[in-house]
Amino acid sequence: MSLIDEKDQVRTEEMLLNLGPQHPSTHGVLRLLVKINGETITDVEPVIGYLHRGTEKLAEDLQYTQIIPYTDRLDYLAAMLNNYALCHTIEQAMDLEVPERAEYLRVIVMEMQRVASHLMFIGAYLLDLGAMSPFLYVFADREQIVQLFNEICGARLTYNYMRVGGVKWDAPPGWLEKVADFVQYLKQKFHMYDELITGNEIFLARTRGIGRFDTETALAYGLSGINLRSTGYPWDLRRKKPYSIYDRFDFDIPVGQNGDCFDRYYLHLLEIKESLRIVEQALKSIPSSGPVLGKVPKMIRVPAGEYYSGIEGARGELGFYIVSEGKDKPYRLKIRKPSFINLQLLPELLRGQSIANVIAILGAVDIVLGEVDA
Amino acid sequence: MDLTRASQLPIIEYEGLTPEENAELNRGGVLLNSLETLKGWARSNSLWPMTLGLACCAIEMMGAAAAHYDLDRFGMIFRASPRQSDVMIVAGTVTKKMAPLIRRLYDQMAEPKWVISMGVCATAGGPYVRSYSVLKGVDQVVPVDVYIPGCPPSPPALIYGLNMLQEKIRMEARGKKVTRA
Amino acid sequence: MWDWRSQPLTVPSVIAMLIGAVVILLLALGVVTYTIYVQRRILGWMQLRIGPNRVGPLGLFQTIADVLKLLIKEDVVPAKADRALFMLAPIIAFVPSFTVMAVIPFSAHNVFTANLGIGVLFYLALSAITIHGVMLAGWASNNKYALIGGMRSAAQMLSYEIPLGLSLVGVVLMAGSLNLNDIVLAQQHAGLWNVIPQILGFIVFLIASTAELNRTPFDLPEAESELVAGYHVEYTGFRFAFFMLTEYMYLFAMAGLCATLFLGGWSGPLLPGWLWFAIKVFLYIFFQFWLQATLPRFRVDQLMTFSWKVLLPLALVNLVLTGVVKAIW
Amino acid sequence: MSEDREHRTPPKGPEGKEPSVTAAERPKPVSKPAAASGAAVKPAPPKKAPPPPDPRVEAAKAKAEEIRKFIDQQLSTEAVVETGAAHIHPMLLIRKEDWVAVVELLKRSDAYQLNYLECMAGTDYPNYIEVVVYLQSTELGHFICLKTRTDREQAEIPSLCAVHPGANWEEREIYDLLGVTFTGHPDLRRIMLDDDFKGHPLRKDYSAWEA
Repeated sequence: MSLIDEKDQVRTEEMLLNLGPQHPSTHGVLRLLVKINGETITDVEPVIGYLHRGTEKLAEDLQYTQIIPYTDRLDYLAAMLNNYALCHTIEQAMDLEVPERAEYLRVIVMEMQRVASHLMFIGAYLLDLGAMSPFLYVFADREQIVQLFNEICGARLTYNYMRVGGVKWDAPPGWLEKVADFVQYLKQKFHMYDELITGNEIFLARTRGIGRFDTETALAYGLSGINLRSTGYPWDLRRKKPYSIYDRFDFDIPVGQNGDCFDRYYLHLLEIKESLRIVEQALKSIPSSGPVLGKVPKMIRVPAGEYYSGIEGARGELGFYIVSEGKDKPYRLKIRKPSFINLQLLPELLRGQSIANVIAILGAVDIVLGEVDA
Repeated sequence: MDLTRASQLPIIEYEGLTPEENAELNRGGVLLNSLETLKGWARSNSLWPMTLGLACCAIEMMGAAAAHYDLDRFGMIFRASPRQSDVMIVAGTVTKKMAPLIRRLYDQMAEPKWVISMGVCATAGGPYVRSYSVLKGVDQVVPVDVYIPGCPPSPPALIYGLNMLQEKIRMEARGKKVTRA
Repeated sequence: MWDWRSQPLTVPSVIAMLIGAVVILLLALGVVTYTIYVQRRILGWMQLRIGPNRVGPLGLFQTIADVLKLLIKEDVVPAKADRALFMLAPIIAFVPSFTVMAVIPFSAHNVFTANLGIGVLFYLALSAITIHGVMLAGWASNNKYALIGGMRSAAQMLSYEIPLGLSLVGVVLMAGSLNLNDIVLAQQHAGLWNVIPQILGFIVFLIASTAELNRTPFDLPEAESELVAGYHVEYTGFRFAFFMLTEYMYLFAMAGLCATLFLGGWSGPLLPGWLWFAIKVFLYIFFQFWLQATLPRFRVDQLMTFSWKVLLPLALVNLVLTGVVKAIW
Repeated sequence: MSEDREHRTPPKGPEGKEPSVTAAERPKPVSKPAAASGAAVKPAPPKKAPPPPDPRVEAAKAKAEEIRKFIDQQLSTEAVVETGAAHIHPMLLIRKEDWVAVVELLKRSDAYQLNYLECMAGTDYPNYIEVVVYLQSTELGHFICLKTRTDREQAEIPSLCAVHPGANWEEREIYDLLGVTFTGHPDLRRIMLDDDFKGHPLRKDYSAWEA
């Protein structure tokens, strides 16, 4: 619109637009106070905390195993990864060994979870941009993953599947074959997504070159995950600080070139492919039987001290910082929340953009409010 | 027309009327009754929920609306504007910071309006009941018609809850006070 | 050809006129009702869903329930809204949408409409009035989303009105008349629907009409993910239903216009005229739903650029070509 | 809880001047018990072994000492109060006054390039509030833990925002939940809770029922 190009000539009044907390495209209860001049944004202030549930405080009163269900509800799109992040930190602290089969099961469910989470991102992002069908398509596919998880742990969204030292349940008979079938199915579907969405001119016009930032900015703001990788910086903890058994698998770290919204979308798609590759390899080499829970003391007591370890979550580096006094409850538990940190860059990205770009940029940052607010 | 259980109710009692008056109405009130049935039918079959996804439950709410479960079968389409929606599905943890806004959204909705509390968080605080920042039940700020337990309730549970609400609407349209549908 | 103007203005003919108008009104309402139903079913089919199927057989009463519910819902006028304008706006938007039906020839014989000499102009002029209703709604709501939605709507409709009008001029040149009936007859006479000689104009018309109707990918005024519900964000109950009806009424009218101008209207072999007309209208409507299920949304500045830099030159080229061809013939 | 806390937090003066004497003889609670009770040696496969000091912890301590020397050279000998290991990562306790300077030095120095702030956390101990940052060098792979302490009553720590913009919201969160004022922070307001919320919930003496 002419207002954008000639804002110096057209005298307009600044307007304060309140986006959210209940707004269809804020992915939850995020509130954005947007100052607009015509259709140009002059300032943005994200207001968060509408879903602050005090998980960190609650955790101080809970035994370690009891905290695991609460991690499900942080990033509720990637509950398995959250489960793992906490168990991983505790295992590191206690120097526990995890049985082989459990590690493989963990990797399988984690990568499937990553696929589900990324699928959800793609659907929600396209919905933000006004395309309705992709959302329903990905939900149909995601539903299959959810059903598989339902079979292995009895829950659709909040799995509570991991335990310190292993996993709670072994895979039911035939489950691994079902996963293999699903991987094959999604591999074919993958091309459909790629062609339908990536080749769409309107989609390209709306995301190419929008919301760009470079590696320095990303590192300074502590961004992680796809937001960092979209700038061309191959920072993936699965490679950089290998945990679990990721060093056994062959997979690539796709990186972007421009650091724009399109790159961030496309990396989600590519990472789905890589995750499927990992699942495939894991399915090939998983031991056919064996314990799924290591030798873990009945009461889990983390030795006194402080521990931090992070994993590559679906949205970036998800870390847990635990201060222990050697008791069965943590003295302090702090979550390094990737969405929370990634969201900080948003005001910088939005300033000077037109209001129609808000949604495209916000959507591509890929936040989950449960995690932002914790 | 879809005349389910509500239309097969043997006796209809209008609130605030004597039994004689009720009997008289039942004898003579053919037109009135069918109008009210129609009203209940229209309202219950066109429940437009508001997109009020607060937390985890929102994902299952979307799941219920998405391809696999498809709430559109029941004529439910999500509206983003509270003015145009009939039922508010409070899906997720209600924090003290969010509660006034939920109340405001509720006030913005046009009558008749209903509220569904989806999940234990919205119902009673759920796992966060001991938290300093979580409201212990959304019914402290808005009147709730249907509570759906679960953490989170699966889409079938949500659909069941919505069907319960439909039934409640049909019954209430015929003057029957429903406390437990 | 039967014509109102050829009849003397007597009591029976006036009654016949009124009956005709009411019939058209009911027909249009019925079509709109089931357009919404068909939209939901088609979208459902395209999105691996089912769509409404519980209310009545196959969900056929779904829209009726929706409309009925909206009619008996509370009518909220926000306290800070401009009350008079707020209540006036849906009417301003709604009335022209019915009025334009007057000039669409549904059939050669059985369904009568005004045989207006300036049919095309009448349509364009009246449909432009709706913009005022939309803008007023946005303004009177005293809501920022509504205001932005209304302004976007006005800007968009104004920009696309021009390529739309220009794309029609080619057809008018071909037929040598602004009368929609004459245009159909001309196509019948030529034995060739305008879509072939006017293919460029047809493409411009398709795109511009999609934008005029505020449908995907041009559904910016009511972009849910940006503006919640656009200009009618504050409207409840039947006032909101008016806007919905307006929208679908224009969809029907535009489909009729498209069928008349480019697809030969009611003309066609074998089948009766009204059925041909219905098929063509449905094709256009289906095309719109197909777009809706397929495409994401344009950005507002891209939308304007597209209109002024692509569609307008194309429409002009089409106009010049038509003129040249016409002159040589 | 309290008696357990006693043994690892020696009585100490008010904030700011945590004398290095006490701090030095007080081993970082982390490392020792971790090695002792965890009962594990570095190489993962053989699990049950007598508990010699974990080589990873030893390496971390050596590294911390090395960084301390570097800081001593570049800045001042008083900046680092104490070194040790946070589990298997080098840990340095920094004097509050030198907090920003040290972080900045480590970010700019060619030898360490700790350019990535990975995690920032505040913890409420009985006698002080501790703020921890985990810094990562994305190029060189160093990963260290820096911490500083402040008094509970007048909790005040210089802000890291100027060095690491990503610390902005983390500091706001710590301010909100722990009540630590970050001096020099551009926009220090509550972030999670309402502006009229009373108290700081992550403090150990906070009770949801009183407020």
